[in-house]
Amino acid sequence: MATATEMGTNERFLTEAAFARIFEVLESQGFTVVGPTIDQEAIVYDRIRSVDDLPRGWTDEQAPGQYRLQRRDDEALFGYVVGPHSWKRFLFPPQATVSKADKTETGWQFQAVEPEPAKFAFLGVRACELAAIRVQDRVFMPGPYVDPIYQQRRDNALLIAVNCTQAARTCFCTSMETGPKCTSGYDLALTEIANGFIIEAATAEGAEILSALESDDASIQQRQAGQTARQQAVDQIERRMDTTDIRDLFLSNLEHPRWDDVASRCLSCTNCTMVCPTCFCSSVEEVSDLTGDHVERQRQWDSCFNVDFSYMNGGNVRDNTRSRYRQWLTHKLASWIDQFGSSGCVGCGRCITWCPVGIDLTEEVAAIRGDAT
Amino acid sequence: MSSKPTLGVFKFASCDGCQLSLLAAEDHLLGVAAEVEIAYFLEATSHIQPGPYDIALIEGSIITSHDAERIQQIRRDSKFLITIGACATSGGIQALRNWADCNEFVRSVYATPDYISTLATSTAIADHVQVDFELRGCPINQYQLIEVIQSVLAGRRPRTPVHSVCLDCKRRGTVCVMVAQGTTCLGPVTQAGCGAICPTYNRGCYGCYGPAAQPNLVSLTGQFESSGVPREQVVDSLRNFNGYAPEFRAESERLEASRESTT
Amino acid sequence: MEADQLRFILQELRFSAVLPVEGLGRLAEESTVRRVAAGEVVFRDGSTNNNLYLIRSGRLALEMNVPGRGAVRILTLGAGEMVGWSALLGQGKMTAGAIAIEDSDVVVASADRLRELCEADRDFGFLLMRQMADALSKRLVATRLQLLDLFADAPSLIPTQQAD
Amino acid sequence: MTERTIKVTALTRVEGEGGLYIKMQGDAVEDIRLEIYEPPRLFEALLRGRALEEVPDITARICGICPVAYQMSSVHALEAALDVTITPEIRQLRRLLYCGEWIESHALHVYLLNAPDFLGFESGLEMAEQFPDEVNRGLRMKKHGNQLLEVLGGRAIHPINVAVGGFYRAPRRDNLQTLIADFEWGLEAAIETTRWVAGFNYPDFTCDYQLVSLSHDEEYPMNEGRIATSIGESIAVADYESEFEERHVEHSTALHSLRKKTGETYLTGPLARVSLNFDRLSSTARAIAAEIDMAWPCFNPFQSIIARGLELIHVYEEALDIMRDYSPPRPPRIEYSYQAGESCAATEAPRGLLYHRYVVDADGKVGDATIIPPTSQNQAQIESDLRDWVPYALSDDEAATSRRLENLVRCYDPCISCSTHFLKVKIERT
Amino acid sequence: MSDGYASRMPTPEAAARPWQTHTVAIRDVRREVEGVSTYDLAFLDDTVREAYRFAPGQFNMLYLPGAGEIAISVSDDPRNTEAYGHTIRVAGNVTRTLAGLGVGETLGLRGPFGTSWPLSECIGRDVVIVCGGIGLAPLRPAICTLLQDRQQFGRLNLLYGARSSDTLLFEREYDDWSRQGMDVQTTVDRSSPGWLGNVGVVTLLLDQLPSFDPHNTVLMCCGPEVMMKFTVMAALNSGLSEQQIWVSMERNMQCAVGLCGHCQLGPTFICKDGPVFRYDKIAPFIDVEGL
Repeated sequence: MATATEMGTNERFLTEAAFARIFEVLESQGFTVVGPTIDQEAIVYDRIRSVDDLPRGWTDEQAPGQYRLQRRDDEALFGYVVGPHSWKRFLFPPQATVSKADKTETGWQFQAVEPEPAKFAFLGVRACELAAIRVQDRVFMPGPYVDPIYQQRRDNALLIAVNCTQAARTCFCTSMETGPKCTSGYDLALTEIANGFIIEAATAEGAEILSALESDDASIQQRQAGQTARQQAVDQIERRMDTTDIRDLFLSNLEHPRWDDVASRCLSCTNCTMVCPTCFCSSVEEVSDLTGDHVERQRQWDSCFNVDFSYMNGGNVRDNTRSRYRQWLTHKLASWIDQFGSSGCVGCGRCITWCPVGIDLTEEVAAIRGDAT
Repeated sequence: MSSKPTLGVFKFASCDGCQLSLLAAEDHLLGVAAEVEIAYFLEATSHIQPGPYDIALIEGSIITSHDAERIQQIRRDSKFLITIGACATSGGIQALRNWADCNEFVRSVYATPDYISTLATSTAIADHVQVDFELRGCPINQYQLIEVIQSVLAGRRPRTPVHSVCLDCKRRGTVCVMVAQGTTCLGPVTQAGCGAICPTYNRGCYGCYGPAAQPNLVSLTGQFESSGVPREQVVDSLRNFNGYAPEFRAESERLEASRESTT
Repeated sequence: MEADQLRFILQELRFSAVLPVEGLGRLAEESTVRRVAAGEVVFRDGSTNNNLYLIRSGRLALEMNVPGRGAVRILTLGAGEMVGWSALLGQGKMTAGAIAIEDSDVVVASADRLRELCEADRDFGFLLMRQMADALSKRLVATRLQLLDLFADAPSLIPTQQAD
Repeated sequence: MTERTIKVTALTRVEGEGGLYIKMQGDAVEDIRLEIYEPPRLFEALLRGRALEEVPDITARICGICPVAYQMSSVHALEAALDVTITPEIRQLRRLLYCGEWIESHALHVYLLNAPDFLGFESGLEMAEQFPDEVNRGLRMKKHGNQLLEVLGGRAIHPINVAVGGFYRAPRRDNLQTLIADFEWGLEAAIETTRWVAGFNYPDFTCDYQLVSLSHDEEYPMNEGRIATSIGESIAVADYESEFEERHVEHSTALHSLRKKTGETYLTGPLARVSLNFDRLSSTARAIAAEIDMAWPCFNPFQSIIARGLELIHVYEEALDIMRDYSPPRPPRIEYSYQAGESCAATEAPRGLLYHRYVVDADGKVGDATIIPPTSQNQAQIESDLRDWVPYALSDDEAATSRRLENLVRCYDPCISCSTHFLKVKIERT
Repeated sequence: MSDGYASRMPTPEAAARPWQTHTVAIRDVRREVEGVSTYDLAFLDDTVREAYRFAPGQFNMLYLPGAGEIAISVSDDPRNTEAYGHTIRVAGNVTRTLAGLGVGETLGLRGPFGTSWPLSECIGRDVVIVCGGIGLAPLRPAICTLLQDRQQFGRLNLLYGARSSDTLLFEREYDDWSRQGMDVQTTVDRSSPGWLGNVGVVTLLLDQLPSFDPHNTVLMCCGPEVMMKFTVMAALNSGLSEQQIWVSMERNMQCAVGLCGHCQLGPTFICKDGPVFRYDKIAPFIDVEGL
């Protein structure tokens, strides 16, 4: 659906009141609206039903290993950056039944479980997250085999992007060339300014939603306000990652001493992979009743940081944290390029913020680059 | 006479909670009873059958010399011996005595300490006999228990994950309490199995399932200390229900030793 | 057998093929070809032996004596391979026994004479010893791989299940 | 005169492990002991020096059957020491949590442990073959208790959500609403349970009990109140240790709880609670009590199972009331600051009165702890009742004698795991 | 002809439903050696059976509900279309459960997946097959095909190493293979009394292989990773290039279609880029410990 091509400067202005109607418009079209809301001391993505569910007047302060909600001095609805959740939660659910087996008189009968119909409208997708969705699209959909659950959800999803107007200390989308401005991949894009939003539609579906809302052509001042707000995010980004020849850098430094160094800090707890919007590893578990005659296969998120992730023939291929961290970072930044034609990293900074001990991949990259062999 | 495999449930120093997990598996209880012959399970039945037992579930730790002898007999009587819970697997909360003066402990609780016959340490079953499988948790998870019984019956390896609690938090959508609230949480080094309940209920994990596979305790306790948690509290956080599990124990003793050497 | 004929034979064997023609000629002068029948012992484990053998055809087996198990076959060797290196390196006492497992032709060279040759012509000696080292390193790697027992069963996944 | 000893080496269908030793001289009971194998875990000692926040987690581990009781008594005692007053909403939520434990514990005892005695089975599982509907009903009720514990406490055994000051996180309203339909069914099941157990054959056997339980002006006792006795006293919990005492009795090596001033034994638990608080039972419980037509107070220990039935009705009804009106308490936990202090609290565990006392220091560390569980308080009474019961139980059939003796012990639902104060007894082997 | 050697691509229906498993029944069980048996599996559904084709080297996911799923290479002659042999060593949960099943019982099968042996590349060239232990099983379909179209290929050599003489797989077929024009040499790690064959690792057989043209040879290798590594070293020493060497790799394969991430080795997914690789594609990664 979101085959966004730039539709030029078709910018319109929505008052906040007009924007508030988007929930009924979306719901009337059968969309389940998912967006930012406050829960458990963070801005998470969950089902939302009205503007009242949005984190009005809140922002997030982020640093390696630290995230805190903070009051803003205004009433902005999207005045935060990114939280612990990502949209993969909804496109690639953490748990899903993929097949069922039943023992009958004639033997086992198998049935692949058809994905449940789901039609999501994602509200508040950031530029780095649009990039992450593009990355996962390349993982799950180009074939020959496709992931039916992802594809069903992706095909039916409406993406309402929101341009960042500020950056967290952990952001580095500019290094990964994924943001902060939303340039493609969305149906609608918003920029929050005083009293309302600059909005533009990039697809017919987006235009249809927009037309159901009361909007005006954006004035020059309003456009400038939007431009200024977006520039503020660019200006705030401090963190950098040098991606020059990064594929070869990593694949020729598989024995770099830095891997031992990071392994002494890394907890191998899986948090970075879980919050990463592109990590896609999963495993399948057998769930059976006591008779063993009805068995479901449940796919769930897994992580290359798990000891038994690489289990083979009675042993684990990657049996220490050094090899597991190396696998993750090398895959994310280097071998991903061989596999899917792009980096697996979109510069959202989640893995930095949500690492309990604050390991910062940009520092690790710099260290490896610093005395590369 | 039934040819079903026999099951024995044996209790040592413990709270009863782990064997209660079997009775708490209401939906599966009658199913389990249909698959195995319950040959020894004092809490559930007055029907007592002598060994040998095909499967023995052992709850509790060893804190008396009588128990140290009793477990030997049970081992001889049992084909497949499974420890259930933190007490049996790592000595339990009562293993706190292992770092203390046990006589002083006894005196403080009992007016007539002479009547008390106890060992100075609380030790895991595996310190006394060979254990075929250890099921972690304080208490154990009833679904894992059913899985273990099922897999032993089927002759396969039980699927009980060894990964950290963090993974389960994230699958559930629980926000990290350590990062978002600065709460001390053992989740990153604790084995999953509980369903990541503590962080989901807004508090830090306190390690009911013992150390995860290859835990990096030094890094985590360093993080606790650098965020201002006093060392004494870090040591206490490791010394609870699985305090005597080797990895937790080594780290709490390391912290204590380095405190002594620096002060 | 003519020395020339022997030289041609040596030129075709992998072990000696790379040696210079002149050196080969001298080696040929010190060598004879011998037929060993299947089952015939070339030398015994622990015995003193003063010959280096190059297999021209057929197969030899190396065996070690293990009390209670008898002669255990460690390795079989075919055309082009060398046997009896400890004679050349001066020890004389054999670390394993060699037995023909099929009718074989071997080139036999006196280890003492070969050593003298090497002393007299250090360039030739270097090349011969390099071949020796190469052959021994291959054998060492092969032994290590045997040691790894790569085809053994994977460890049982049920932890220490009691015998039933 | 012939000497005879009766030994039940392993009491079954009780929580924890213990035995029974009786020595007869002719028809006279010379010695009688409830023997406890439970090894001493020394909880009170290992609590010292721990942060007070850990106390509800650690004391829960005293007993896997009634962890909530330990959590409740400990947080109330600690809150008193810290001068923390919880909100009525938190108080309600704690009552609801306790309801979950009562349902779980009573359903377990009634169906799996005690009813098989009356119907002649060795276990609830065996009983299930002839009484599948009843056992499944019991299991389903037990599951309700566990579900409530899971929603409120995170898990059924050793819940993790109980904090000094309240709860770490309050459940959402819809988390509880989804349980209501099940609990409505459960209330009916509890009524059926009571009717069913009321129809059992009970021995004509009464004891001269002094009944002891908490009592509260406005509600059926659970989390707070004064201590009432059947001799008309009303004792403040703070005076517990001056009125009740754990004492060595010469003929026994176990600590017995007795009335301090008179040295009398006393009974705590459902029979005492219902007897002393009949008027505070829910309307349905009272109506069913009237329907089954038995007199309260009741002094027949075998009829404890009926008291449990009535309490099941009560807690189902109360849980439904709380759930229907529930909205999450804000905040779920009251803030406090540390101060040195000492205080105590008692709550009603499913098995009876559970008393805790703590000394805490200005750094929030436990200085001293005293924990007196209900079964420890009942032990002297159990031995005394056994003495009276022996003439009824005695027969030439050794196994039958043992079984009948065990039946009586089981009526108290003794929880030997809670053996903070039981002693290891050297078993006389003659 | 060469066309017929290519890997099978999934049908559009299969591609859209990677988790669809088909019921197969065990038609025959042959004990090969201790702990290793071949299971002939036949589809119950005619439509599925008619559509199913595999190329030598490809694998199927065999599924035993409750126990789990495991990747197993087909060890059968590709011309068979009624039932497909899978040669399995008891090693884990799934294989142990399978070992408890008998003829007539059913299980699940998804597949075929992965790449196949480069048989088209072999046309007009000498072929050396080096394998160890159970590693002969994935090559058996290739051997069948090479012998079936014998005239297409140059000299055929099979060098096979096993732990001991009683663990040599498919031993009853060696004579047939020899008769059909393949030189079969075996060697064992542990000799036993009465064994007159070779003793020593299989790489030594490669060293002793009578003259072959290194420039016109394809080498295919399957066995434990360490064995393959040393085989490749020996082959490179003999003058072969990395582009002439093909190996079949093993990793923890779960989804079999490149979606679950488990079987990565450097930039490759063993399940979809392999299991059969031209050596140069994985050479930089195979030696890195813990990659």
